[in-house]
Amino acid sequence: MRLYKAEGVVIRGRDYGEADRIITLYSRQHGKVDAIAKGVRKPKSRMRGGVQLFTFSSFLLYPGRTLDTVTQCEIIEPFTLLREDLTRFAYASYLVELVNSLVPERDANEKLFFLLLASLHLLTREDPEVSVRFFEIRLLSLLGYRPQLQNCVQCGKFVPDKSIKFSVRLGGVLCRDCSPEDKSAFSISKGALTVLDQLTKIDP
Amino acid sequence: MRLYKAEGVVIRGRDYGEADRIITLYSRQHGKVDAIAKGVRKPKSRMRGGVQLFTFSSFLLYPGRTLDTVTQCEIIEPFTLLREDLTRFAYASYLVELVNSLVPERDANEKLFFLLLASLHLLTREDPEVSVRFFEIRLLSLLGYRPQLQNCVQCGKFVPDKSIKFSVRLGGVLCRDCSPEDKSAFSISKGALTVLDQLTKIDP
Amino acid sequence: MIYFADPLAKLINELNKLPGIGPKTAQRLAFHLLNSPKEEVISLANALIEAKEKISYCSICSNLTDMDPCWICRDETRDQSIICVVEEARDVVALEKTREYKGLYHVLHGTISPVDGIGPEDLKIKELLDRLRSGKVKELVLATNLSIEGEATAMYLAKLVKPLGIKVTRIAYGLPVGGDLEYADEVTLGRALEGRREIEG
Amino acid sequence: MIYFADPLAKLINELNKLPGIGPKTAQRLAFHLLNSPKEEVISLANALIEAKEKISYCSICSNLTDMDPCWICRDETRDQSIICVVEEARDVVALEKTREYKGLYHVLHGTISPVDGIGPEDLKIKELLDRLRSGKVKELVLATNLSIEGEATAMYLAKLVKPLGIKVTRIAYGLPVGGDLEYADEVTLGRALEGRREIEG
Amino acid sequence: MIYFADPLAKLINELNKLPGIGPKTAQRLAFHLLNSPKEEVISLANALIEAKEKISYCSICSNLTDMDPCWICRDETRDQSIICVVEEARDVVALEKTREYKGLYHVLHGTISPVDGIGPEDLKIKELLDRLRSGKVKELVLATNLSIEGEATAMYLAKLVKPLGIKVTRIAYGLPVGGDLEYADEVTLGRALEGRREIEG
Amino acid sequence: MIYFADPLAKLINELNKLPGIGPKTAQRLAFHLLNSPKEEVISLANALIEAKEKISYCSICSNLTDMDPCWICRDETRDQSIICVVEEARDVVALEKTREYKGLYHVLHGTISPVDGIGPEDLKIKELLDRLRSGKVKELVLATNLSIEGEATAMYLAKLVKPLGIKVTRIAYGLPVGGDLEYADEVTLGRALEGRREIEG
Ligand SMILES: [Zn+2]
Ligand SMILES: [Zn+2]
Ligand SMILES: [Zn+2]
Ligand SMILES: [Zn+2]
Ligand SMILES: [Zn+2]
Ligand SMILES: [Zn+2]
Repeated sequence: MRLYKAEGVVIRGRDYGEADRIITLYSRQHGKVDAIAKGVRKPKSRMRGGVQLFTFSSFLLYPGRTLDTVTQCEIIEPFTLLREDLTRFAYASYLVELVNSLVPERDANEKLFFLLLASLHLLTREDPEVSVRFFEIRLLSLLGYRPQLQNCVQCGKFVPDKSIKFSVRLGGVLCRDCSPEDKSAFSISKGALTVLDQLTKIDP
Repeated sequence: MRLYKAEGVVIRGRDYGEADRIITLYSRQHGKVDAIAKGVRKPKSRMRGGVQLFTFSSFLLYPGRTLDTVTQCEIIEPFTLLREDLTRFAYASYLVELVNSLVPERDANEKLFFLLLASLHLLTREDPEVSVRFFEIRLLSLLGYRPQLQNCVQCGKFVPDKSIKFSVRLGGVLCRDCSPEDKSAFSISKGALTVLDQLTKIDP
Repeated sequence: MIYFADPLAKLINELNKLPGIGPKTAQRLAFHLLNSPKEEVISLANALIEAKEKISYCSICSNLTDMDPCWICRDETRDQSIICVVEEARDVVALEKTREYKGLYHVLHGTISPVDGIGPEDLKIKELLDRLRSGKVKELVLATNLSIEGEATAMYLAKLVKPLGIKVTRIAYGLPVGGDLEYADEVTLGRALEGRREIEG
Repeated sequence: MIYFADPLAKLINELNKLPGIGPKTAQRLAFHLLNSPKEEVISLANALIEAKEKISYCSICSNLTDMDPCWICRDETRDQSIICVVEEARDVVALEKTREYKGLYHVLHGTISPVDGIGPEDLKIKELLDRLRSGKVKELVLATNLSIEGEATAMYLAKLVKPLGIKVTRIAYGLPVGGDLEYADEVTLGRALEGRREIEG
Repeated sequence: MIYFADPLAKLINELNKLPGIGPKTAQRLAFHLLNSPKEEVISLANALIEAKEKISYCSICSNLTDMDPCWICRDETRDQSIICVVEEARDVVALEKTREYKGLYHVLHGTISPVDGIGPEDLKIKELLDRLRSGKVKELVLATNLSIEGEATAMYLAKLVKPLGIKVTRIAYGLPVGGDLEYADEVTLGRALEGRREIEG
Repeated sequence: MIYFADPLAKLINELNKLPGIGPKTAQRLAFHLLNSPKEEVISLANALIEAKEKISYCSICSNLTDMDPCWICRDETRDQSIICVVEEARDVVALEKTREYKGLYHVLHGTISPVDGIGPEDLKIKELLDRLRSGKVKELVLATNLSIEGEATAMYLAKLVKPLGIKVTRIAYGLPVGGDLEYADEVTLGRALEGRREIEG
């Protein structure tokens, strides 16, 4: 029953109850953590700014049975530009979605944490697509992950351009017929797939 | 928006929401304060013991628009015997009800506060009825209060033994016909009235 | 309420009457329901009416039930010699979930509270005494909450029942599972110390 | 749920589906309703069904209404040259309560959110563009929430609408009434500083 | 406090005097410190004394500083024509963190508050007026809190300074980053609407 | 931290190391201390150093004390035949506040925790066994927390001590003062029922 500290990036957020927000942070010390930030949708909440999506903040948390509670938080880096540019917003969404999909709970990985931070920084300065590719190649090698990117991981059929789903859990692409095998599979473009394919073949 | 401290006796408590409790404390520094103590009906709540009725505790409160929030509390004196003896429980209920009825919000009165404390102490040691009479006489003179105790304060009619209501707001007893004049008037016995009458005539 | 269509204003008002549901929550729930499929809303409305129509108090124990006597009072495999007294019907659920208690229950639907003007005559106490006079009951377990009102109620019942020669017990005070001494209030800790039990074998 | 009578278990389950209502609260609400007068329960059930039957989306602005067009779209005293875009119907209520806005509204029922798989085609954007092509509208106020999704949605709309020659505005970032600088996050404070306004006479 | 060794009781008492630190937290912190390495405790004690000895008020702006004038007043790259007035030194930190403001500051160390018996003469207002008479300042930004007292202080200053021909501005009211319209109070929302700004290309 | 003068930044950093004190609170406390009279800050700093210098572990019971043996171990009016084992020194305070326990104590300074790499040899267990071999002790009260680690530690100690012929007891599980049955977890409630006690006279 002790408060603990964590520095992390908010990678997911969902409104809950009366002015509360359930967030997922990817932290340096504890990996992926789900927490509730109470009353933060109210204008006078002291914690509001620090729990915004993509914000890198310092948190003080109280452990709970299902969800931890954010008792204090302070912005370390707000990555403001990600709020002001639609393209960067979209790519940042993709980055955090990848982290959220590929990483299990409470599994700290300091290299991945710093990679996410570095990529978000890059995203606010460099060409967005280059930043994302940088993240992808590093991420995949960090996780020792070699996904199957051309044929359906379920039935083996070659997957054409449209209606491609990528299943993190099954480790590759799913064709249209097999996509019900993983409800959490997300859509991905052939272009992104091509780049992913090339990235996983490059040694870091 | 600052936390503040208060030492007070819990004079009222009501269950609210999910495991929360709304309490009224009569405090030394701030008088009567309504506050919410969250999750205190759960066994592992750290604040549970300190928010029990009749408990004298030290509180750390956060001001709110309608209700303040108890953020920390610690028992100073639990007055345990008041939980273990029905007669003392009944008399203690009467004492705090009197305070709650006669005192406006946020109106600090250190003499009254110490009188309540002294009377609760007395109640755990001395004859219960004597303690309550002691409290009544002191209370009334502290508040500069001279209630009308024999005739209905509304219509002037003499009030017989049964169905007597005492109206703090109107300053005296109400007969059965007039009792709808004050919904918050409480029942009181002729015996208690007789003693009250004698008490208000005695100079402190 | 000129900001809401009439049916919406009415729904918000009804929801706001529920305990622990403030105006903001009532509003959010109302909007949520309006954005939900019609079948779900009808399902909730029907559940409300059906529960109210089919459920009443058990004539023996006052538990909430859709058949009388309730399924607990009917269960002949239960220990008929022990009755556990609780404040509310939901406390029966809490005790049943422990899967440890095999006796019968009696629900009071409240506690003695002078401050709130609730006396013994407002509770299901007469009904309890009638049950106890049957002669079958050997033990009465007082499982009212450990609030001061629950305590007063337990003490009042103990005084009433002791003369009947029935063993009267009270659920144990103590530290909860997972509890820290540091955060226990002194009264609880004192009782936990007083009620300490020898470790066998 | 062998601990509850069937109708009660069903009611608890239905209540538990509501947002922000966990199992404990669902249970407490259910027990509360069973201890309430029958008329009150029926009143709530009827309010639910009536609201669902009588309320739908305004064909013009998508606001929730029991008449079509809604009372705002019908109100000819309102400024027809300005439309305020919000995320949800409840935001219309919030803005109406300020009693300062006299224009029209358009409700999107959501925000663009790649993470949740919500794109522009899932919102009432086509309908908004149709309204804007009427030629009467001079200003579009973007009043989506100041969350990152609300921002993205506002920016998307601005890009779409600017080419139509309509003035596009965004509600002001700033410190809330009663707000302390100390507790404002740096982004909000930066915007409050940037948007500072001269004090007249 | 007969439960603690004297030095421990004294430490708990000192910690309990700190704002927002109640008896429980004071106790937990004290025990934590006693179980910490001696060097860490000495380090904290030294930091306390050193900060108090080395830090005082800047003779120009009243900010807390360990050199006089403070590092902001010394910084010649800053815009000398604009002064931002705040209530407390920590507000300077909040504004500096935005990395957007490049002017100078003036700290009042409080607000005008009749209820608490604080008048203009108790604040660093005379010092501010002296600075303004230098002739270099073109704009005074009033960044006191948006509380009643902060507003009163801002208005008082505006009245005093306007006659000097200096532009007086006030930080913007509005919705904060992440704020929902639904939860904004009416005044804040009204101000956000009133202060809406056009979105450029 | 370029926003604060060095001594202030250092103080904030030191405060931030304290458990339960986040960056915001550390900042607020630091500013509060800088606005406090010098004597108060010196008083706190001295209390810190003095407590650390004067307080150490009792050579008999390991309690935190400024004299050795501690005031409890010296107190000959205490019952020498009973020892209460706790995890931390602050637990001694909690038990003393009940004013019900009149025996002696032994502080372990931790619990057996394989996950954290803490074994029996890391705790003050050898010292406890030495005390028990004196022959005077008749009862050992195990008052470690009711957490998994506290339970494991209690059971380990029971196994070790039972062979010495000393009565070993465990503080009672049960519902705490003010606790509601409804919110008690099943295990706690089951234990409260199991440990129910007869009400006398
Ligand atoms: Zn396939
Ligand atoms: Zn009358
Ligand atoms: Zn029954
Ligand atoms: Zn409409
Ligand atoms: Zn300066
Ligand atoms: Zn000792």
